[in-house]
Parts: sequence; structure tokens; C-alpha cells
Amino acid sequence: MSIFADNSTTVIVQGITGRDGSFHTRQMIEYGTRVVGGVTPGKGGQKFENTVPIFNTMRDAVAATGANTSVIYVPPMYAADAIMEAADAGIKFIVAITEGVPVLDMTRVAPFVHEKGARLLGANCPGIISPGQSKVGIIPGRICTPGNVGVVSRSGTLTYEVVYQLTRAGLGQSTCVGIGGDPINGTNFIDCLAAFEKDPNTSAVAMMGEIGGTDEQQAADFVKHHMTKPVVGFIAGQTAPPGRRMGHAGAIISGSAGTAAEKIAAFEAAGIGVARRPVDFVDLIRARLK
Amino acid sequence: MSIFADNSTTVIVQGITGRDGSFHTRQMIEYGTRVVGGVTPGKGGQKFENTVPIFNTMRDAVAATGANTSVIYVPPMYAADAIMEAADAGIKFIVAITEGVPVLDMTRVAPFVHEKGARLLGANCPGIISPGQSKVGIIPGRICTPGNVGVVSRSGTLTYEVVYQLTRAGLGQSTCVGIGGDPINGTNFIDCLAAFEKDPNTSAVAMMGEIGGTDEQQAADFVKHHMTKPVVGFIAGQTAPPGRRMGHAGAIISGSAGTAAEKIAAFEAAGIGVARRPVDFVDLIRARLK
Amino acid sequence: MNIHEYQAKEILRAQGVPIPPGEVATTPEQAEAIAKKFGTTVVVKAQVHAGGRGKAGGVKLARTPAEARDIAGKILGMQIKGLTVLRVLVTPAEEIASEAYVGVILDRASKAPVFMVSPAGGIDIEEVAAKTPEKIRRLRVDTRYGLQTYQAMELGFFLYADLKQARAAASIMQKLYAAFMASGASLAEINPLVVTPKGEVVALDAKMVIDDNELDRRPAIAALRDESAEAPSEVEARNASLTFIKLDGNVGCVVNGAGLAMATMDLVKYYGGDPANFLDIGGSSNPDKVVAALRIITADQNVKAILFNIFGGITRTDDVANGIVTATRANPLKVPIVIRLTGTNEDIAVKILKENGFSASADMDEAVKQAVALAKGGKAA
Amino acid sequence: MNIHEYQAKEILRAQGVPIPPGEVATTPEQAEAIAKKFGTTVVVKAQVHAGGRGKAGGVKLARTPAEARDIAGKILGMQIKGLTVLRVLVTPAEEIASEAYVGVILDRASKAPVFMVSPAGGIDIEEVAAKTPEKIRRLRVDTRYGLQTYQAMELGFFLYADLKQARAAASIMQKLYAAFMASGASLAEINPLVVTPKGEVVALDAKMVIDDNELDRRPAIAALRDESAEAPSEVEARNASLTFIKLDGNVGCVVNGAGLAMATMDLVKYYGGDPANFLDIGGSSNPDKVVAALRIITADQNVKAILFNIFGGITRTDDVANGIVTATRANPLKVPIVIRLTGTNEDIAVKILKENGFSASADMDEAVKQAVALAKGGKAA
Repeated sequence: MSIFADNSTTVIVQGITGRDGSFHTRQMIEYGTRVVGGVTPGKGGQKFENTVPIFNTMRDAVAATGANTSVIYVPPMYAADAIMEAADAGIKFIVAITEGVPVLDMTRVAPFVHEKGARLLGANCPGIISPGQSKVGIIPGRICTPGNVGVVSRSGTLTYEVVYQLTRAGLGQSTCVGIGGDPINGTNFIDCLAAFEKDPNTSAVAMMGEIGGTDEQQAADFVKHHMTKPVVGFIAGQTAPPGRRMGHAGAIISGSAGTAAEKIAAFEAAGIGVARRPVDFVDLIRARLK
Repeated sequence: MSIFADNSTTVIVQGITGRDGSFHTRQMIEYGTRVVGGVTPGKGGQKFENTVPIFNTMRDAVAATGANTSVIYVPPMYAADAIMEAADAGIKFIVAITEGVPVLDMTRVAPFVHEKGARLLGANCPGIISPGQSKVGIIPGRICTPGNVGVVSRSGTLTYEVVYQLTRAGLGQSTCVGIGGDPINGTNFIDCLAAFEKDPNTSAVAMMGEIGGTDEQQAADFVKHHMTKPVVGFIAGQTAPPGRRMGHAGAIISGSAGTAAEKIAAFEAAGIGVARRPVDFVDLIRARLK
Repeated sequence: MNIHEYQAKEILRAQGVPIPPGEVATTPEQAEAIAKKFGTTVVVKAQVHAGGRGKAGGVKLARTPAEARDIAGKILGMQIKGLTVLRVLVTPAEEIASEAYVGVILDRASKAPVFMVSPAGGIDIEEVAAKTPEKIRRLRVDTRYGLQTYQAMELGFFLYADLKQARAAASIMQKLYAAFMASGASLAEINPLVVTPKGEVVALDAKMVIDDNELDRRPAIAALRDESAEAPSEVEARNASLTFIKLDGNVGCVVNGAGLAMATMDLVKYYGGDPANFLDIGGSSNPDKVVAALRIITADQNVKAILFNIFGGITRTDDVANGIVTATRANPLKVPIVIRLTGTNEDIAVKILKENGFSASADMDEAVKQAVALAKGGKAA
Repeated sequence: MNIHEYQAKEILRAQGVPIPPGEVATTPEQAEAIAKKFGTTVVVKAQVHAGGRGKAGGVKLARTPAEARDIAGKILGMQIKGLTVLRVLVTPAEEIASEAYVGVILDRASKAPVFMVSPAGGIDIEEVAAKTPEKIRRLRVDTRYGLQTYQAMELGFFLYADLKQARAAASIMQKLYAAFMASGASLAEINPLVVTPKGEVVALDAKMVIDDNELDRRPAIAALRDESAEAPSEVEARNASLTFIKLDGNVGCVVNGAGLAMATMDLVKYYGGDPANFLDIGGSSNPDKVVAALRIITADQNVKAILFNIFGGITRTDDVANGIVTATRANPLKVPIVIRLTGTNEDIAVKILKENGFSASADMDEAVKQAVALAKGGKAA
């Protein structure tokens, strides 16, 4: 088992003929993901690498393939439209990789996706991988191995770092989810924690947060009141200065709110194991799995 | 019993100090309606006729009075805002009397009201009266008498005409609802029919439709499949020429659609008694109540 | 409110819809001058609030300025569906590779604007809908979000396989939607939307209908009203805040409320008569409105009897009675009148009428029967 | 992106927000001329991307043109929070009866723009929020519907009991919201919003922050960027598509990915060091970016050691290795460098580095420890 993506996941790639889209489509197919179609307006009827059918619109793509998932690699100014197109076409799980989506766009996308009964992951996220089953996005497949640790993170490469260390230590993953670093995104920590709590194949969760906002504090509250499985957490940005955006649009301390210290305190208050360094995840999780 | 309005109805009048608002507030109070407050911006803190407290905003009015219903007499350009204000303040039943509300406004008002879990009656409607209990709107109280006939209509004075004849014939009413003559409104025939079907005090329903749209056809379908109580219907506009708006914004035959003939045929196919003249309601209902 | 093709085109042009140039002429000489300026074959198009202008002979090609003058001379003054043509639009004729239809209407069942597009353009879209419904694609627009690019592209690809043309059509639809919303329209259509031999997508005709309720907050749109293009009696009625629609019968009807007014007309028909009009004096009665109503109705030579049907709610029946007295005192009636009134201040109204030589009934059926009989030359019962 | 007060005021003025006139001066003489033109007491305000200008002495009253010149002379060139003042805004001084705060921010928790208003204006709103939260009213705006009139009126009545002033404030908030949306802002505030002795409601100060992600589709807003008001190293980084933030430590960090970059800085601190910067080379690696990164970092005299931490995913580690080789060949390093890389094309990268005299580690912790030690003057382990 796993969360959000598994063997039944069938994927349409939105922007399949673009630079990033084509590269990662190959990677996903290589990993074993069931990529059933792609969308590039004007290329409907063609095939990607002679195998994957291309459509002009998501409506055509979903009608022809019955796909349940899409992954988006279109430029930032078109990403909101692509997300809405996917949701309107009946896609139930939408993974938006695109970085740089205007935040105001997301204030309209979020309720639209909700009204359509779909789940959005991202935007500005590395996607999701359920090792051995399906990879939707850009997380490098070779650093993952199947297992029973759920991983959820606001970051990309920091996730890779932690997953890499878990894999090296023999701690496989049920699913690794990158929720993305934007201030408004589709899926948050709590959505993932709740799914991991329900997933019979997940025994512990590694959670990587960062400065900015209150998602980690709310996640800690959720862990305290609704989770039975052990959670280990990390907060990036302890040395970040207030008021500066640390790369991610969401990673910013506003006034005195959203600091690493307050998030770590929330973790501790909720009984979440706190990793001081990325490498600490290995021992903390191992201890909790015994 | 009754539908939508009864003894527990507590009303805020939006636009209470205006010409129509003040006149009908007096009428409603006289009828026994529990008018608990009014709203006129800038007159917050004053009292209407030394009894009804006035507030600057609906939020203030609902917070102070706990009202569950509002009735709107503001000018057409402000009506959409007033409806949204009421829904946002927690009002669950909103009666918009105002005529001339732009139709595009209603395309945004309808989903807003729905999201807030409220019911809108109108706009451009005479309101509702549950004889002996509560009157919200402008239907003349003296033509009504308590009883077990439910009345629902797209028209104002035509409703009065029918109710007047019913009352004169000794056929009292459980509730009379004017859904209004606009092309997009908050409550339609089916909403009322479903409520009358559930209401233990309603034994038969009189329904007055008119040309334009397909509401009556859908209502007929609903009656056929979901109603056990007898329904008698009338369609106004048999002599109306196509393409002309007959007073009501919604009363227009578009091409060959929305004619009286097709609506009457739908009534007949659904087993609805068809009143050829307003006066026919009396005999048709009496026959069905036996 | 209907506006003319040339006005709708101006609105769409302002939003960036590609539309060939065009100018309006009210005389044959102006039409000739415009054609000369364009220096090419032109189309001369009657500007009138009626469909089927082409079939009625109101749209013609002119190869030379002289021909444009002759054709304009024939079209100007022409009657189309009872309306006189007072203006023509002169516009360069375009070569056409294909014709499509694009429209957006405020759809009551969807509670939203709905796009209808068809690659079978240039003809009546209702005909396409009836005969080849598969050639029409409908798309509902949620006004909270507006028309999204992906939606416009779906419609664009339904019209054209070519990406460039699909994109051009999508862009035109987004502009059409913007114009629709900004004008408070209930209908906006481009028919035909054409592809030229060069592959360009342009709008050759445009039609817009504005929601009357929007006019108060859109003075620039309200100013487009062309009263010369409407029936004078309807203009007079609107200015008196009455709703009036002329029909062909002989029983003039004055009623309060649209539903009751229609029901009254229907009852006239039921009893074998023919209503001369729809007339709603609306909710708030004041004697002046009644005076205006009587003036409009009595101006119709067909009217053989007048029927008042008033159910007093907000409307005070004594106001109506006073209006009748005032109007008939100034201009004595030449046809019989039947007055039915009941409701608010009924006693006072009846008294006023009696004192002035009128009788009144409280029963709608009886009143209608009487009026029908009187219009047929019979006597009041 | 931050913009200056005078730029924010222009945007708000264009939407119709009442704002007293004002002009920008870059020299004391210009300030004098502007003050003379206004012919009244003026305020001279430093235009700089920093809060607390008043406390820093960057906002002063000038009663005469000569005084305006003197004050402008003192403010121009002043340093406020490390930024040099290059422009002053000269604006007539207003008499003030009361001061309020009105702001709208893009709130992540609400997933929407949220208004915050307070009758306690003119001071830091965070202070008001902390000390007297009952003096603040928040209102979430659903962008699908926009700010409704009733919402603006609720806020207006929270600020003012008087209907006229409440209406004026509501109208200003609707215009502020329109400006916020039209500019792609993440913050727009008026502090103070004042009532004049005559009872008029006007905006005396304005601040806007634009979402960087909006700039590509808003060229007019993007053109407001004032690079002279930013740290040169950050301007250079942005032009090279890097995200760079200067800090006070001595370990220069080059990392791919924002989360890993923060975690790397944190680990430097954990091992007793001090990061000199945040620097994210982003997802797509090309050698030029690495060259630019090294140029920016080595320009900082405080940097005593350089740490690369690259986890190759999309980023190809051989691209990074090539970048390091190219950059150091052109400008030999004067400080030690520690390179950690793993992931995509790691073998090739290690080979390239070795051939050019660099060593590389695959372990993040070890690399950070080494870099900290080197920065302290120790040796690489």
C-alpha cells in the first residue's frame, strides 16, 4: 500500500513535449509509472516517443484514456489554467511540478479543485513516489526503496537527502510526498499525515518542514490528537533572517511568526521526534520502529 | 405546519427605512410576523417606529438578534450585495423582493448563497406567507386563510387572484410562495414541491407557472416521479408572442422553447390537473381533496 | 435592449476582436462616399432590430460606389418585420474560406453564461441545433472564475483543427466573453466567424442584447438605445415606466402585474376575444401611469373595448380609479370600458368610479366576458 | 518585489484612492523647488525599501523651501537599515484629526487576501496586534467573488461611526483591493489613513509588495523595480537566476534547492560555524550559474571557506563540477573549498574534479564539518 499514488495510478503528462515534461516523462516511464497520455495543444494525434498518445486538451485525453492522475510541467503563467483543466476533465489527483506560479492564481485554483472533488499536490513541488509502484513527478527513483516509512516534505533536494540516508540505512519508504514550498498549495502536511495514519503499510513518518507559516504547528497538533504512528520531524531555516524569502516563496519569517524555534517547540510539545540534522532521521526512526 | 416560514421565523428587514421597506415592515408586524431588526447603514442604534432596532450591517443585526430570516427591499443595483451580506451573516432564509436585479449578478449570488448553506427566495418575488403564522414579503395578508393547500407561483398578483378565490371558496392555505419572475432565481418550483410533499399540513398544491424556460416541465417531471399529493397547475401566457419579454424578465418564449402549450402538455403528461382559467383552481383542488 | 450590429461591433472591437472596418450611412450619398473610401467591393447592411435581414433583402453586395448608393437607396426606408431601416452599415466584403458560429447567452437553466459554437456558421444556429446537434458544442461559464483559457481552447479546437486558428478563435471567445460581461449582456454572438483565404480568423457580423436591468449602472451602454428603431407606443410606455407590448386584437388590457396581465389576455382569448396588447402598470400605482396607459391604448385604432383588471396589493385601487377619471375627463373615451378591481382601498375606488359614471366589478371572469362581448359590438351584460 | 512609497501611491491614485500630491527629488535643490511649488509646509520622506523610516530620521517636516532643501540634503545619502537613500518624496503636510490603518495581505493560512484594519493607525500594526488585538478587524476576501460592498462597509464602520467617513473608507478599501489584484501584490497597505479636520478621508502613506511570480505578466509593474535600492550582490544573483541572501558569517554556501540550502546553513551553525549566505542555484544546473555563484560569494571579504552541497536530481553534478573548474581557472580561489556532491552523474563529476585538483565528498555532514573547520583557520580533515 501507499498513499495518493500506487499501481492503479494512470498518468497524463500536461506539457509532455516541453523540455522538462519530455525528460521526466521518460524517467517516469523508465521507473514503471503508467503514463497513458500527454497533452500539448496542436500536437493532438501525434505520439510521444512513438508510444504515448498526445492530445490537444485534457478533456480529450481523459475521455480517451480514463486516466486518474496528471502531472504538470507547463510554464508558470499557464499552470493555474492547466490545473483547472485537469480538475474539470475529471482528474482526481493533480501533481503540479511548475515553480513560480503566482500566489493569487492559487487563491482561485484551490476552491476550484475542491469543488471538482480533486486533490492537488503542489504547485512548486517535486511530486510523489511510492517506491516500486509509481512515480509522478521528479523525485529520483534510484534513491528510494520500498518500505514502511512515510516521507512528507516542503522541500525537494532536502527530501532526496533524507530519503537517500533512509535508503542507505535500510529504511524503505511507503510513499514520499513533496508538498512544495509555495505559501498556498493543494496538499498540506495534515492531508499526508492523515493518509499515512490510515495506510496499513506505513509504520512511521518522516516530516521535513521549514520556516514560514504555521503548517508545521498545525501538523504537530494533528499528530498529537489524531496519530498513533510515530513521527520524526525536521525544520530547515534555523539560521534564516526574518523578512527574507529563502528561495521558496513560502519560506519567510514574517515579523516573529513562522520561526524554526516555534515550529520545533510545537513538534516537541506534540511528542514528535526532532531531527537536529538530516542524518538524525535514521536513528530516530529506527528507534521508533522497534 | 408550513414550509420555509412559520412561528419560529424571526426577520431582519434589509432597507427598513426605505419607502417600500418601511411600508411593508408595518404590514408584516401588523400581520404578526416577528420582525426583530432592520438594517440601514448609518442608522445603526436608532429604532424603527420606536420598536424595531436598526443596525448598520447584517453582521451586527444577526449578532444582536439571532434572526434566521431576512427580507430585502433595497434598490436593484444593491440587491446582490444585500443577499450576499445576509448569507454571509448567517441568515438561512433570504427573501429578495427587489425587482430589476441584473441577471449576471444572480450568476454569482446563487453559488454564494449555496456555499453558505442558505436558501434564497426571489429576487423579484412577492415573498411568502404561512397564513396565521408569518408573512415575509408583500403578499396581502387579508386574502389568505390558514388551511392545507400549498400555493407556489412565478407571479405576484396572479397568485393573489388565485389565493383570493381559494379563500373565498373556503380552501385555506398552508403556505403561499412566490418564487418570482426572473430567469435566475434562488428557489424554484421543485424546491417548493419537495417541501410541500414533506409538509404534513399540506394536502394539495396549486402551482402557477408562465411562459419561458423549462422550470414547469422539470417540475412536472418531479411531480410525476416524487409526489404523492395532488397538484393543480396553470400556465400564464398562452397568448404571448414569441421573442417578447412579457413584463417579467423570465417570461419570454425563445424560438419555439418555453411556450405555454409545451408546459401544459408536460403538466398533463405528469397527471397534474390543468386549470384553464384562474377560477378553475377551486373546483380542481376541491375534487382532489375529497 | 437590442443594439445594432454596428454598435455591437464597436464594443467587440474595443475588446480587441478582429473585425473589418465599417461605417454607418443614413443616406445613399453617405454610403457611396464610404464605399469610395474603402475602394473595394462592399456589403451594405440594414441596421434594424430584427433577424433574417439577409432573407428580407436588407444585406447586399455593391461592387462600385455607385452601386453602393443605389443599394443603400433601396435598403434605407425598407420595412423589415415591421421596422423601418434608417441606417445601413457599409463594410468591405471579405473573401471567406469557412464560416463558423460563436455565441454566448445567459442561460437560465444553467444559471450562467453558456457558449455555443459551431463550425456550421453563417446560418441560423437554431436550425443547426435542430438538424445537426452534433455540430454544436456548449460550454457553461462559471462567472466566479470567468472563461478559462483551457475552455476557450476546447471550443477553438472544436471549430478548427489548426492550432493557430484554434488559438485565434479562443482569443476571440475570451474577448467576446469580456465584452459580454462588461456590457451586462444577455446575448453576444458572432455569426459568421470566418477564416479568410489567408488563414486569418475575423468576425463578420455581431449581435448583442443587453439585460435591461444593467442599464442603470452602465450609462455608456444605455446611451446606445435607438428609440427610432422601436415602436413609438413601446417607447412611450417605457418612458412612463409601463411595460407594453402591442398585439393584433381589439380588447385593450390594463393590468397590474405581469402574470395577471398574461392570464387576463389568456382569459380574453378563452372567452373568444383577442387581446390588443400586454400592459403591466407595475406594482406602485400612481394616477399618472393610468393616464399614460389609457393614452397608449386608445391610440390603437383596433381597440374596440378597454378592460381594466386590477388586484390591489401594493397597488391602491383608488389610485387607479382616479387615473381613469382624470384620463377620461381630458379625453373622453370613444370605446366602452370594463373595470374590474379588488383589493386595497376597493371601497373608495368603487365610490370614485360610481360618482363619475363608471361601474366596476370584483370578478375577473365576468369582467373579461363583458369586455369580449363589447369588443364584438355587443352590450355590456 | 518591494516598490517605493511614491510608486505605490501612483498605483493607488490611478485606482482613485484620495492621496495628497507629491513629487520625488534626488537632489536638495529639487526638493526645494517642489516645496516652493506646493507653497506650504511639506514632509520630506526617504524612499527606501525599509520599515521604520521615521524612527531612523528619514521623515521630516519642512516649513520653508530652504528648510526642505536642508532636510533633503541630510536625508539623501543617509543609510537606513543598510540601504542608501537616493530619493525623497516631497508632499504637503496634512492636518490630521485621526489616524487609522488599512492593509490587505495575501494570507497563507486563509489561502486568500485578508484585510486588516484598525482605528489605531500611524504606528506599527504588529504592535497593535500584540497589545490591543481588539482594535484590529480581519476580513478574508474570496477572490472568486472579490471584495463585496457590504464587506468594505463592515470594515468602514469598524473604523468610523460616521456614515460618510465609513463610506469613504469602504470606497478606498475597494480601490485598494482593486490595486492589490491588478498589481499582483502580496501586500498593500495605507498607514496612516487619516481623517482631516474637514472630515475628509485620505491616504498619507502607502506600501506595496509585489509577488515576484507576477512580474512576467505585468511588465508595467516589473518596470518599477529599483535596482539601486537593493544590495548589488542580490541584483547580480537575480540576473543570473540564482537566489542569494547575504548574511554575516564566513562560510560561503552553494547549494541546489531552497530546503537543502537552509538545512546546510543550519548544519554549518550546528557544527559551530556561521554561514555567509543563502544561495540556491536552483533546479536546472548549468556551469554558468556556478560561475556566477562563485563570483558573488568570493566578492564577500568575510568568506573564509566555500562549501558546495549538491544533491543531483534534475541538477547534473557534472555540470556543477565543470562550473567550479571554469570559475576557478579564470579566478583562482583565495579561500579553501569543500565540495560535497552526490546523485546524477556523480562519477563523472568526481572524475572532473580530481583531474583538476579538487577532492569531493559524498557525505553532507562530513563536508560541513570540514568547511567550518577551514573557515576557522583549521585544516581540511
